[in-house]
Amino acid sequence: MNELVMAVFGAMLLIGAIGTVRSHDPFDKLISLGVLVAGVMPFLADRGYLDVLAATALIAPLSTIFILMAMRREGHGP
Amino acid sequence: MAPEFVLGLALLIIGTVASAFPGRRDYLTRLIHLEIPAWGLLLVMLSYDEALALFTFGGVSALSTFIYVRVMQKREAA
Amino acid sequence: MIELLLCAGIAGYAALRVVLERNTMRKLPFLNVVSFAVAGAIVLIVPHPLAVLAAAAYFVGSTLESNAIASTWAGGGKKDE
Amino acid sequence: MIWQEYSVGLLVVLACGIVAFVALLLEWDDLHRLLLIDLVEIPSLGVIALLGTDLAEALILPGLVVGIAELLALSQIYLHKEGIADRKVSGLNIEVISKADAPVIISVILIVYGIVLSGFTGGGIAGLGIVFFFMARGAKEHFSLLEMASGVSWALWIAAFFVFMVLPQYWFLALMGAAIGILLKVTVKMALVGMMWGRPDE
Repeated sequence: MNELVMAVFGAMLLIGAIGTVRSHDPFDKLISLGVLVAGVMPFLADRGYLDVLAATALIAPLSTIFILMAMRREGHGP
Repeated sequence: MAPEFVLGLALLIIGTVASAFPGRRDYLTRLIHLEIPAWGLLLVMLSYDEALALFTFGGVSALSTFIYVRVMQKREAA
Repeated sequence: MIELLLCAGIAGYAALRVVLERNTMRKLPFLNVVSFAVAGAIVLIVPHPLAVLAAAAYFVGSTLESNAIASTWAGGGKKDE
Repeated sequence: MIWQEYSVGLLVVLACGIVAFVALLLEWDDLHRLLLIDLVEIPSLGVIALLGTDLAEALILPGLVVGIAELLALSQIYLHKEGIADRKVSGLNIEVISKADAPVIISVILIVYGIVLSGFTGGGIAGLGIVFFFMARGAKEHFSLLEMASGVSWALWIAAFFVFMVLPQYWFLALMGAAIGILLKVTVKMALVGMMWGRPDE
């Protein structure tokens, strides 16, 4: 993979991590965590582990949904 | 050093500090912050080509999130 | 190579917007843009038929995740109380 | 060169472990301590992962299994100590999950993919698919049936090892038997975890 592309995805990963730590609302944290996960995927693809990528990409949302179950009591909307 | 290795170590540091001393001392905040070092360890394993360990770690970390959420829900249930 | 750079640029820009945006609901479209761009980049990085399958799996997963977040945020789980 | 990378990584991982242990010392709430135990586990696995050979992989897999077993036991002890073990937990009520077809599709993909992979990891993947399906839909439990399937698969696994030892010329048959046995076993165990949860209307 190109150095520049790799740098962009690495920066995206760090942006996601810092955004997760800095934000206060749990929903904002989960959305930033999604950016972090998106930044990890190209590195998995770069090493050629496509099967691992498919499994990880399906397991990561499961983890997020589990966390969502713990916080559905404080509903924000109407 | 491989870029995955450096990024993984950075994520480990950010995530460990954020999870050990979170801004709001809250179960949910800590649980979400725990995901960050997990992805960091995943990247470190990726840089050493430990595919099977990486794979199992993903599954196990989703399962442990599930167990924590279950305990938290039982604690909060009236 | 130019299309890979384009995908990476879009993904990086959208990631910045996600983190800088204040409103929770306005973050979600940008998260979708990130996952579009990353799914494209996965296919462009690995020229292999299985890469399409992996990108599809990632795409399904991330769409489900953002849908679940939006549904919970709107109070979808409150009907049992 | 490799030594430099190894020492830098070891320094970072040990520092992370120390930070986690300090936080564990300063904490007094029990559930927070349980969460911090998981945090301590990650840098400790990192120490092993830095070895970077097949040995590391062979050491991480049992470490993960022991870690999840320990977590299950500690959470049960915590629930009994607080006296909240038999409180009712409501199931998954997110509309996207419980009404739409997405969970079924994801479960099917995971199960088919797990069967294709076979072995321990395949069982884990297929089991996660079944956990997700039961959680999303809710299910009546047939614990005795599942336990029987688990026992049969375990017997298959052991029989395959005996074939390895006694009749080595049938190694391919034994390999397939062992792979299918462990696949069924892990899948069944994880499906039981999903059933513990998926009872929304109780």
